[in-house]
Amino acid sequence: MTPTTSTAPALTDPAATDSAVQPHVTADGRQIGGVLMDMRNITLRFGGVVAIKDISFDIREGEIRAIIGPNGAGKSSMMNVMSGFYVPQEGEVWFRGQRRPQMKPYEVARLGIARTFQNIALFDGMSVLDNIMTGRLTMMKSSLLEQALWWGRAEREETWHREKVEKIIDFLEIQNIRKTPVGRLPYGLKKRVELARALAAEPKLLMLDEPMAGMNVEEKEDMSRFILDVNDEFGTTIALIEHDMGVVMDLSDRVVVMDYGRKIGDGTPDQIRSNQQVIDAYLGVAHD
Amino acid sequence: MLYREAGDFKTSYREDSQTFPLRLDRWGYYATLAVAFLVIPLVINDYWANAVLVPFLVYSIAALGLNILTGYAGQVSLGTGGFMAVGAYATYKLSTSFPDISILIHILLAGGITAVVGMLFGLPSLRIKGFYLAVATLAAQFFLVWLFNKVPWFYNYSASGQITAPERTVLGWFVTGPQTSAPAKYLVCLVFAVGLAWIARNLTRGTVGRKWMAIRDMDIAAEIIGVNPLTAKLTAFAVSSFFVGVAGALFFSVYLGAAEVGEAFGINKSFLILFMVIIGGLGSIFGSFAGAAFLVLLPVLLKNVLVGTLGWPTDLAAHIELMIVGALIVVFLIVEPHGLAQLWRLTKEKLRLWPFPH
Amino acid sequence: MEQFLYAAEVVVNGLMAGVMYALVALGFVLIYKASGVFNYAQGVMALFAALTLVGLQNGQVPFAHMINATFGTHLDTFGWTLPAIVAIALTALVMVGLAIAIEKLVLKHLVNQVPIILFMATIGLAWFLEGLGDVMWGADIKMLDVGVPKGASEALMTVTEQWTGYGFYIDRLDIWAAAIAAMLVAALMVFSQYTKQGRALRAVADDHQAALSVGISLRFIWVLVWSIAGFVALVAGIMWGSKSGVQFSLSLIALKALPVLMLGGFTSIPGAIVGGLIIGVGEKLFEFYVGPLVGGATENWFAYVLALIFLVFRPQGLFGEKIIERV
Amino acid sequence: MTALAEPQVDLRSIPALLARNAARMGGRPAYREKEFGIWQSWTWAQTLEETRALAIGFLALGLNRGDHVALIGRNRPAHYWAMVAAQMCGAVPVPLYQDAAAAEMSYVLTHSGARFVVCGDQEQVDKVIEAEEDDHTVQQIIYTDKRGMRKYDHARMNWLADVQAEGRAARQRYEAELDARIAELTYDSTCVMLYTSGTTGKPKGVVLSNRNIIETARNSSSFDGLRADDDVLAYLPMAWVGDFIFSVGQATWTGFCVNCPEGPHTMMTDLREIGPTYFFAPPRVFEGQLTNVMIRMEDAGRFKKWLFDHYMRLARRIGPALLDGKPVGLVDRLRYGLGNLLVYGPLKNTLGYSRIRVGYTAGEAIGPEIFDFYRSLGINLKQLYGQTEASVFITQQPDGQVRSDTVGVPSPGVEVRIAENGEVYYRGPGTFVEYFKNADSTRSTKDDQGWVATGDAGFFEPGSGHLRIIDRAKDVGKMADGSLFAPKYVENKLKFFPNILEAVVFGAGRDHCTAFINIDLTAVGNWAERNNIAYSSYQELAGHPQVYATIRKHVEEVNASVAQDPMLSGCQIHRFLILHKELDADDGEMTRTRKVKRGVISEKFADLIAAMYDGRDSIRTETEVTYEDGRKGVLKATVRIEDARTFPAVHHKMAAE
Repeated sequence: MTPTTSTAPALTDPAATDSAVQPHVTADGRQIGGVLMDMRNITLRFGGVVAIKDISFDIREGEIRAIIGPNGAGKSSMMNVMSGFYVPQEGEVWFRGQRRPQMKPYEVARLGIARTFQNIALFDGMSVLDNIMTGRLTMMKSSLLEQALWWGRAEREETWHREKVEKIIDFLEIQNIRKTPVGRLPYGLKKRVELARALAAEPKLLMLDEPMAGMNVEEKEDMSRFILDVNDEFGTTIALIEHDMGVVMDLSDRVVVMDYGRKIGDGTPDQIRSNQQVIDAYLGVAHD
Repeated sequence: MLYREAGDFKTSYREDSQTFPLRLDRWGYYATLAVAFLVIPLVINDYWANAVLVPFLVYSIAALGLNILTGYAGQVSLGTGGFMAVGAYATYKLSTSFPDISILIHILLAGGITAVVGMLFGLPSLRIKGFYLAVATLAAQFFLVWLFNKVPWFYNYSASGQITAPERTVLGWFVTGPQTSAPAKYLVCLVFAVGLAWIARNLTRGTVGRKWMAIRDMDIAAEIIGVNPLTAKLTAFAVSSFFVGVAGALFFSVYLGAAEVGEAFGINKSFLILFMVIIGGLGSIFGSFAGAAFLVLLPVLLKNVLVGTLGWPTDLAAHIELMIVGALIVVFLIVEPHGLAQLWRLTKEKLRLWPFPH
Repeated sequence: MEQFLYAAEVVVNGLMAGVMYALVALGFVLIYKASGVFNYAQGVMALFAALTLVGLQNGQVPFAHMINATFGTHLDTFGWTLPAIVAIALTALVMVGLAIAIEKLVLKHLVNQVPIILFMATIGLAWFLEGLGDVMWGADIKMLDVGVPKGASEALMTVTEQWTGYGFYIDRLDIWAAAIAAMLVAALMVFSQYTKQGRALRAVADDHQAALSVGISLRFIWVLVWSIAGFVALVAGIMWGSKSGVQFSLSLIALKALPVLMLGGFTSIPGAIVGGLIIGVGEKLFEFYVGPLVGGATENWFAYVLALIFLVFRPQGLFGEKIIERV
Repeated sequence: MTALAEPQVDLRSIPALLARNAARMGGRPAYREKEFGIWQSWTWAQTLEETRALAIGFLALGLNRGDHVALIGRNRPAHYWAMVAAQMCGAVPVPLYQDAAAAEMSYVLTHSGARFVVCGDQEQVDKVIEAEEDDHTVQQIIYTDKRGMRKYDHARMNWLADVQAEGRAARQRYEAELDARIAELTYDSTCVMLYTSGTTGKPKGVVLSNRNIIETARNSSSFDGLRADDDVLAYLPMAWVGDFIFSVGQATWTGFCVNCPEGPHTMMTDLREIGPTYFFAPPRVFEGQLTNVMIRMEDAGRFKKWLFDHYMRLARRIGPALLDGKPVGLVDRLRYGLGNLLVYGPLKNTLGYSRIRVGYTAGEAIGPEIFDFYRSLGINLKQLYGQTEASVFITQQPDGQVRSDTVGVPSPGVEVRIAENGEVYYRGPGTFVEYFKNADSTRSTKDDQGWVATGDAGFFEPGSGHLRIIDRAKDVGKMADGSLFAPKYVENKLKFFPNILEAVVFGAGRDHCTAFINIDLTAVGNWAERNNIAYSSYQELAGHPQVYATIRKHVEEVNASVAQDPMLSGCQIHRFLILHKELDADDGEMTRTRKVKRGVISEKFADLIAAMYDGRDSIRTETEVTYEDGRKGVLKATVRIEDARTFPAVHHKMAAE
């Protein structure tokens, strides 16, 4: 699987320049590029309820960006805005230097944004392999007729994408469950398959919604390793939501902290650790 | 027990993703085809053709169509009968208007026309789901039946309001009309059944198939990973209707020869085909055939027992049949919601593990 | 003026028919709310009830047809007849028995199956009951008379005559039906509002898990609603039966009730009623105005197409809860 | 094929053979590897191209004549190519054991002075870097699996695929050079150097010439009629001489296909998919599978069980006879045929043995009933006797003369003689050239007529003329009363019982024999489960009285059978104990090939041995153990010692059981 090419952000985009972090190379030699996605003054309401209140932050090429906050802080809503599933009442979403108009979720996917879901959203009726193959649907070009006769592009395409997918299967070490129906898999593996499906799309931006929710320590370690490897091997930009602070701090380059729909902190893990508001927020919620 | 998989390994993705990965299955498949094409035509007689084989093949095609829509794309339809009617009347109009063009082409065209109609009635599926959709498809059922009933143009203003298949030949053999021989009927249907089954397999194994199943299993997730629900669902309706249309065309022109829309393509036809799909197994091509076979053979069997052996009046037998079929549906749903196909899968697994239990 | 009056008459008759639809639709709604089952068999239950009622009234020998066929006997009736009220009571009991049987034999084994599977099961059930009814009581068309008055109501005719100069023709049966249906609805409302079972029923409808956790027996609820639905079916059966004879077509009113539900929303009792009325009036008017132009019999599909078009714009129906999709 | 069987003058080296295969049967599959879900395949032509590309890459990296190229990794086509590529460059491939401890590895790297190392993956690379920290002999590290290698300093590191790419790019520049070097290779230039795990002392580098490998490959291939359409599964350590002979020697000679599994954990499924026609496995693999079969059949329904037992009985009766082509009644043949349909066929299929034409086991004695089980299924399983210094083959069993208690007749071209002290000597085309940088031990092992001492004691069975190995020559000692003491012989008899994993017998210079026993945790554990006996550890299970009872029964059976053999009847076991820990290579108690190191054990457990002879019936002891993660710990235990019944020596010679 080829590393996703990091295209430079359009210079027309002011946010690219006045942002907190400039393009740089991290300690372990990863390229952090310009702004990939920029959320500007997002506000989202459900009827009267305000889920997100005027939040702005950006995500840079090649970084691991975490959005954390206690349960009900509006993290998932934010992710749904980013993936175009919810349309904010106010604010703009800039992606790769252009303002993203309101689009259907499947159009957003074609922009190169893939995601996993907090409560697993795999296709239970299909095998692991087929599930991951669905990740590449947007790239399949063969016509209905060609498919009907399984001729020409249809077959070539199938093989070509299978090769790509097998690389991912190998990468995530799920070879032995390749043909198993996902319905039969244990929770931890399902999460991994979902990650594989998202990876298969070779996304510019990979969004992970609570990738470690409900995992035991061992599974969490595996998942963290995979997330780092993905970012490292493919240079994929990753945005992830977690409410468990510990894991995130080791993983991410920069962290946004949300609470009650507001942004209460934004910066490197160290900055966040020393941020009084954040500490309060986390002490505030006993159950976390 | 019968399987010998050692040494049956795959060196390319093509081999790995073929329809019958196991050598034995492959042989079984070819053997079946050989018998179907080479042996049966020689031994078939009118009774077997009309009572068993031809209806079996035609219903298989219809079941395939509905299975694509319901089993693969997860869109329940109760309009199958109506769509079959479209196929039937389309062939009738075409073959009577353009007598010199081969009936086979007419049948295919009929399928195409049905596909268009199907897409039309599929449009609501974008807004409405589940039962709402199921019930909505009833609209198609009733409207279409009513249409073919009330608009004389469709039945060429014939007094009886019936449509009668004109006599047509293929390669000099009669395939429609009273002079058609049993082998001819059988072979025409067989060719269509096998061809369409092959197409169904190709579609369901590939891109569009995955889109359908994604929509079926979790439509929201499907949309977020880039599946356009509109095209996915409409293709499902189109393809499904095409199959059903062809089935309707054959049902009328080859099997019945003459048809009155009300009783040939009524709501019960829709249910019958739905039952075939359920008993056979949702989302399985083999299941479509199995289900069709089951529900074609059962009445024949019952008739022979109740009427033939017990000598009961046919209407009583018919009612008993209703009860039995109804009961069977319930039993099946309770015992094995995934139908005959699933049972077949399980036995196969057992055979592969033999002599070990697991 | 004339034209308008005709129309008015049509509307009134439509309303009457609508009430009937609503009656059947009620059965659906009850079961759907309480057990999430879309009971396609509702219509056949009405047919079955009507057949049983007639059978009991005329003292028919059940399964006579079959017995005769097997043993060459010539059984027909016991020779006695039952007063309507007794027959109705017995039939009601039969329907309760049926409800219990269905719960025991079918629903119990299908708990937490996906809705569509349950739906299919009820279709199977429908076929079974239809067959059973025919085998038990014979398939011939029967007259049903439990003393509900029939024929045009002169009173109304004269009254309207005096007021508008045109006598409305309205069948008294329809009026009765409307009245009874109205009462039934009221009764159901009261039942679900003020009785313990009724509240339990609503609780289940709102949230199965919660209901279970507070110790409401789901199975009891099922038997309950299916019995009620059976009773509703009986009433509907009586009405339609006395109107147009007891025959297979009676089971088709179930199909007629479906668009009503789509219109009203599967989960709303008032919805069912309003939907019923709309459909009733709508199809009568459509037939009245458009029917002649297209060869008539538009009732066969008008309801569906109406509902279909309506749904495209309001997928959850008139009174159904709004669907909010989450990820 | 016959054309290939004849020796060719110009076929003086493996590279030459490879070239010939590419020319003669370029289209045939040469290597397969299960990767990315399918069996990736390479024809001989492709193999040649890949190998040459790699070789040129090596040249580009500055590989010189006579250099050593160490190789650490699982069986992969690329690794076999690397070895041949090294030869092409006039260098010497040195495959090492993957699981070798860092100390072992650094010794070997230094001793061989390897300048190039080919590693399987990151893990191996780390190992190498650690191993050669002190003295930097290694100048190039080449890795096959790219995963996780991005962060490493690539000053002296390359991805194998890149090396090949480089090679393809540099064709113009180096092709001539490469061909020149290949041409230089003679029948006597070194083909490979293999380090013997060494039962005692430091590993020794056995130098094998092209002559050794090719002659042996040719003889053994014709002995078993191996063909180009055979399939072999390459899963045994590449450092082991057997793997080199099978997967390189015989493969390039006959041109059959070498199949590499996806990894150790998928070995069994891959075996089943490929269904090799030519198969080698050490006894413990067959043992493991048999145990596995029995365990799985435990859960089978009554009917299946009956069917299985019934037909296995039949098979044991006539299966071997059928295999050896002995006359069998028609009825029995039919019944066997039916059994084949119902049981044997499916069973072989699930094990992956459906297609086996020739199967070998060696390295340890194999239990008769295990051996017969496979034979009776119709699998042509045979035994051979060999060692690294002989390029494997010393003796082997011809078809039709197969028995569990002999190792067959001398391999073609090999002479075998028994010295008066009973030690087995051999001489033949496969006899090794020398031990690398170790003239003394070369001299001490191989005399100037080329006779090599095997270090094993044995005798030719009168009549059949088959060789029977009784024990290591140096272990064959005298007891106090001067009678013959052959511990291995007894230990093997003990180990034939599924419950017993390892056994160590003592008695040299004593007046009677005693034994340490290691129980087989799978077998005994399974038994414990079925009789719901709870246990938390090996130690606890080992100490269980019922276990002791079973083991005693086994020991006494062995005594009974030993008593049959007048020469060895003195070796009956009077007292035994079940060890409180499993003997383990990590604790230096066994070799990597699971041969017990007597010396180490007898000093490590001196207290226990003493106890067995001073009549105590239990002893408290402490043992140092090494855990998987390398930490050391101390194991405390009280070990019980029990007596076993012995039998009077029988004085008429019985046919071997």
